[in-house]
Amino acid sequence: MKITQEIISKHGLKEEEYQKIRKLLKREPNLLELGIFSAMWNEHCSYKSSKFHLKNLPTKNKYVIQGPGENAGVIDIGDDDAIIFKIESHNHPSFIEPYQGAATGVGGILRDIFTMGARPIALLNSIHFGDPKNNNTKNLLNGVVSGIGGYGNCVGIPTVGGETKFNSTYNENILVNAMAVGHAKKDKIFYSKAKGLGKSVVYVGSKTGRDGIHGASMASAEFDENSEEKKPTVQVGDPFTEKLLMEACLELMKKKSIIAIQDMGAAGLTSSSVEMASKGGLGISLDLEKVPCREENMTPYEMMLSESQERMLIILETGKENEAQKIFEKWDLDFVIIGKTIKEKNLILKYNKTEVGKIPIDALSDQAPIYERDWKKNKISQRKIKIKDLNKIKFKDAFIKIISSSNHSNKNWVTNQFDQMVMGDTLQKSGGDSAVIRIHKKNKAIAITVDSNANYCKAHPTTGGKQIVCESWRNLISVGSKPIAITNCLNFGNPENSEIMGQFAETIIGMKEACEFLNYPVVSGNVSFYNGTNQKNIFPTPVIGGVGVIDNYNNVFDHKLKAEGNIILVVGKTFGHLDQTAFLREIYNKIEGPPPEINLSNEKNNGLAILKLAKEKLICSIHDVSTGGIISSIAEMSLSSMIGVKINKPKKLLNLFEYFFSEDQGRYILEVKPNDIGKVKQILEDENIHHEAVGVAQKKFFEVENEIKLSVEELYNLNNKWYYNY
Amino acid sequence: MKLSVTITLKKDVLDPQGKAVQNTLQGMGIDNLKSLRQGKYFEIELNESNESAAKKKVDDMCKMLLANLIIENYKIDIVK
Amino acid sequence: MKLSVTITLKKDVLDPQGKAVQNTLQGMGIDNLKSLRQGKYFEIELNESNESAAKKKVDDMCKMLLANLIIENYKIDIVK
Amino acid sequence: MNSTVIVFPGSNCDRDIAVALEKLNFKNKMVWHKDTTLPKSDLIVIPGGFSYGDYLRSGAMAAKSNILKEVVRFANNGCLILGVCNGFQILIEAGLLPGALLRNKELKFLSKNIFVKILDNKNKFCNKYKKNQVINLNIAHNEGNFFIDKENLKKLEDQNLIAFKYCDQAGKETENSNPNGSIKNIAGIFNEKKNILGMMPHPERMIDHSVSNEDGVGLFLSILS
Ligand SMILES: Nc1ncnc2c1ncn2[C@@H]1O[C@H](COP(=O)(O)OP(=O)(O)O)[C@@H](O)[C@H]1O
Ligand SMILES: [Mg+2]
Repeated sequence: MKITQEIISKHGLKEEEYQKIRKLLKREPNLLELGIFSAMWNEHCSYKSSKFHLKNLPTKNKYVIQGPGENAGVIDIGDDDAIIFKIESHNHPSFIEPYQGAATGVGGILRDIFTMGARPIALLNSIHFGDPKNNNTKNLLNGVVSGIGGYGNCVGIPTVGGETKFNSTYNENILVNAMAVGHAKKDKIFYSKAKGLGKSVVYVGSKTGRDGIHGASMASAEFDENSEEKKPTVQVGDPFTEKLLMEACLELMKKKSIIAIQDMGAAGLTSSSVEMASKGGLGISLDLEKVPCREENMTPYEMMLSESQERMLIILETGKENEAQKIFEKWDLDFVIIGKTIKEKNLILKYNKTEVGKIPIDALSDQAPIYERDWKKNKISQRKIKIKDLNKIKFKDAFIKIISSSNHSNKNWVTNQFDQMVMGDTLQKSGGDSAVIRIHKKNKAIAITVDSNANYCKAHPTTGGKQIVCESWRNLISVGSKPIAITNCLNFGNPENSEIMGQFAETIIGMKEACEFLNYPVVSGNVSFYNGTNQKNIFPTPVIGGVGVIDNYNNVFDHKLKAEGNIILVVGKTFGHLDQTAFLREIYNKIEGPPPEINLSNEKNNGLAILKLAKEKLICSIHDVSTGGIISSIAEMSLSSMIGVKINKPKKLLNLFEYFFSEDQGRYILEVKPNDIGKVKQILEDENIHHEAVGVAQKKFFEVENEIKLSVEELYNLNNKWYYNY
Repeated sequence: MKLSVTITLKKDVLDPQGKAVQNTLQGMGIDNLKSLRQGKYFEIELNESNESAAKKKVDDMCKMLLANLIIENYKIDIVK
Repeated sequence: MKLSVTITLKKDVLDPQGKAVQNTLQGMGIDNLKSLRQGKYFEIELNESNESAAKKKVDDMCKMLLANLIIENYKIDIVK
Repeated sequence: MNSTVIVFPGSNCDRDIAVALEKLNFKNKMVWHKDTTLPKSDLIVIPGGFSYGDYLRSGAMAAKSNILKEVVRFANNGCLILGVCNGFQILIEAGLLPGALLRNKELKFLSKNIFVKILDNKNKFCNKYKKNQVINLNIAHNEGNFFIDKENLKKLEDQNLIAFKYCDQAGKETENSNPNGSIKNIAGIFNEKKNILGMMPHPERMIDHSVSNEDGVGLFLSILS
């Protein structure tokens, strides 16, 4: 078939890119080769627009065993234990078919984890939908939530945390990010680097069908009116097979027979074989007629580009084939040797003994284009909104409106669809600041959280980038854990637009600064561009997945109030920053102005002081202050325990609204026993940390002096009804 | 009037259920089974005596809710 | 030979799925809907050219696995 | 006491139940579904999960496995059989317990802590609980909506074969406290000889204070006594 202009553009390649392919091959590619280039050079696999910026992120501290560049990041949590984790997006497929899109997103991230030898121990997600009033939001919400649950529940990994947000910026492009966390022995980690010549390349798992052919390209193409046509490429997940594949792989990993292993994710057989060969500095030859196929008459093109799920590629030590095959037979899975490693650094594809494609590995990986795209600096808005310029509203009404809004309502409707307890080590489920998972049969635990704030990032990407890293850090501190490292999923619009590229570049600048200051490096991640329709791009939405360590699981903290009479303390200074807050959005529908500033040294100082107080057991519960301000945080503490609080008006100059609804950063709420308050204050003063007592836990009523008096039950109902009435 | 809707997966769409059922049946000794695909079936009773109006109504239901047109096909019949 | 199996819930067995679907459709404004029951559908290809042998085979499959005879009925047809 | 946990492809609470059994000093063995014989056992547990992906009908395919024939043989000899969640579904599909487990009334997977009431404590599984005691257990299922025809329901009631009913914290069997729409709030039942118990809630998830509570311990202690 002659490669025409139309075929080239259908493959999402630019003319210059095609010319580069011709140069690298020193000839015209055939259709199969063109398809392979398009898959590998695609934004999703090549990171061609993001690499230039990503390399600036810090990726090391003394705990990091493996940073970015492998299927997932690995950290050392002491003894012989390692934690392996990563987050990934499945935005476009989920918009087209919410159940299957979300389900296969979970499946994909699980494979990234167990490919490396880890047993997955927790799943989290970050899901963003359009305005609830938007036509298909409800349908998307239903589908995505049940898809996430459907997959994770079946495989038997607890889904323990995440975030669910609504914002009209996602009306035509929802976000579905899934994070998986696994546990492995430090000396039993598996990588994707091939080694040795003439080794068997083995295909295991499900059969290959015509699923998602061009899915990798789809994931990076903007939606337009024609996206309807791309629909049949939707992949269907099979969590049952995933469970079998996981058990079979983990069983094989106990033997000494795997040289390299790689899941077939985006661009399936193509990217997995190229990646292993490229890392190993060798070539791979495949006999495509051996690929287990689900449908009749599948072509080499379809086999190489299929994105059928639940498949893996393994390079085995010579002589271990039989032993390995037995394991996969036990689990009723296909096991086929489809090729071998070779010395010449090419990807050689044969079909019934005829060579149908031959591409230098380098051309697909190292030689893939990298773009330093133009980017524009974002201006920070100087306008600050003053409370006196706003229409008057009753304090109580504002509070109730926020606490019962879609974004601040209790998420039980969502999390009750997830099995949170399977595996028996969930110490803290979703609902708190971080999920806490015990390391099986050990004393230690890990804390995990997923965070984003698109509104802040839109208002000023650098500050937003810093803010989410800090928020993640704070959430880990709030359960008493020591933050170790993060993974990130960068959801942005069209990178060919210099404003969007500016958002991306500056977000990274902000993240880098915060990560470095907090010694909180990035060990894995994913970039998702082209989120938006035609010229309408989503707000920049970086999502951070953070992991912390707790040495003794008896020292885990949560945000449930423990006893009446305890003192409620705000730690960190309140300046009254109202721009970009939930208050202005929910009550006045205002979304302009700068985001709250980040002071990294206060952030660190406050966090470390809290950890010190926690260690000395001077506090009963902890909660960080985030969207909705102090009042929302205290209300959440009350709601999770059904213990009331009596809050005093601030004595200082601040306006009531500014004091309670502002979203100044670096703040925490502590619950302290009256007996301990002296010691707590002393420690905070020694560290020069601002703090003030705002109230006392009490029976039954949530109360703000002269402003609000609600029984905790009423509060609970207000906070719980949104999803059920939607 | 009573109608039925039969929903089947489009060609080439993976059918994990059908696959598992097929494997189990084969494991139970059914040998000449070539393929098995699973679908859904609905029986719908309408207060509507006009056949084409009823079919139209059910067609609406399929598009609105019953079928996932991205991966499924459907067929409407009158039940006698 | 290709056969189909349609499985329906017995009359007195509760159909939570059908009920929920019916409620949703009514909530979406479908008004003259009297009842809706959900069932299953299978399309089975056999290496068997004799019609009655094929039917017998599929009947075995239904009894062995496909249908739960305590709560379900089934019907076998030849697909042309 | 010797216990055996049967593992099907797709079982995923097998490790959890093994942890519980070992914690309470059972001598436990895991048996893969393709095995044809069972070790010496006083208790056989069919754990929760998604055997065969819960495809077709939950439990249907596991119920047809060879190992189930062995389980039936052991059951007939008086061995105690406990089916939890998917295990309950399998026991029903295998005909060892009556009724059917349909989709939850809201058609959603439901995972939460619920209350159940012990209806009968004169049996091998519940003798460490008080009659009408209310305990807090966790459920996590898609098809737990117990259904049975009138005649057989009457039999369950007359012969005192209902083990647990969903209720509120005070022990009232209300509609609100019935999470999945089960007929008469039924959460678990016995066979006539009361050596087989099937239940939707997970007792093995309630044996460790740092994770949840210890309301499930009584069940294992009852079996031991
Ligand atoms: N935002 C990011 N920050 C750090 N590392 C990243 C980021 N995005 C991608 N990476 C890393 O780049 C590599 C390739 O990512 P990806 O193509 O998503 O891997 P996979 O094919 O396993 O899904 C991975 O090691 C990933 O961790
Ligand atoms: Mg990967």
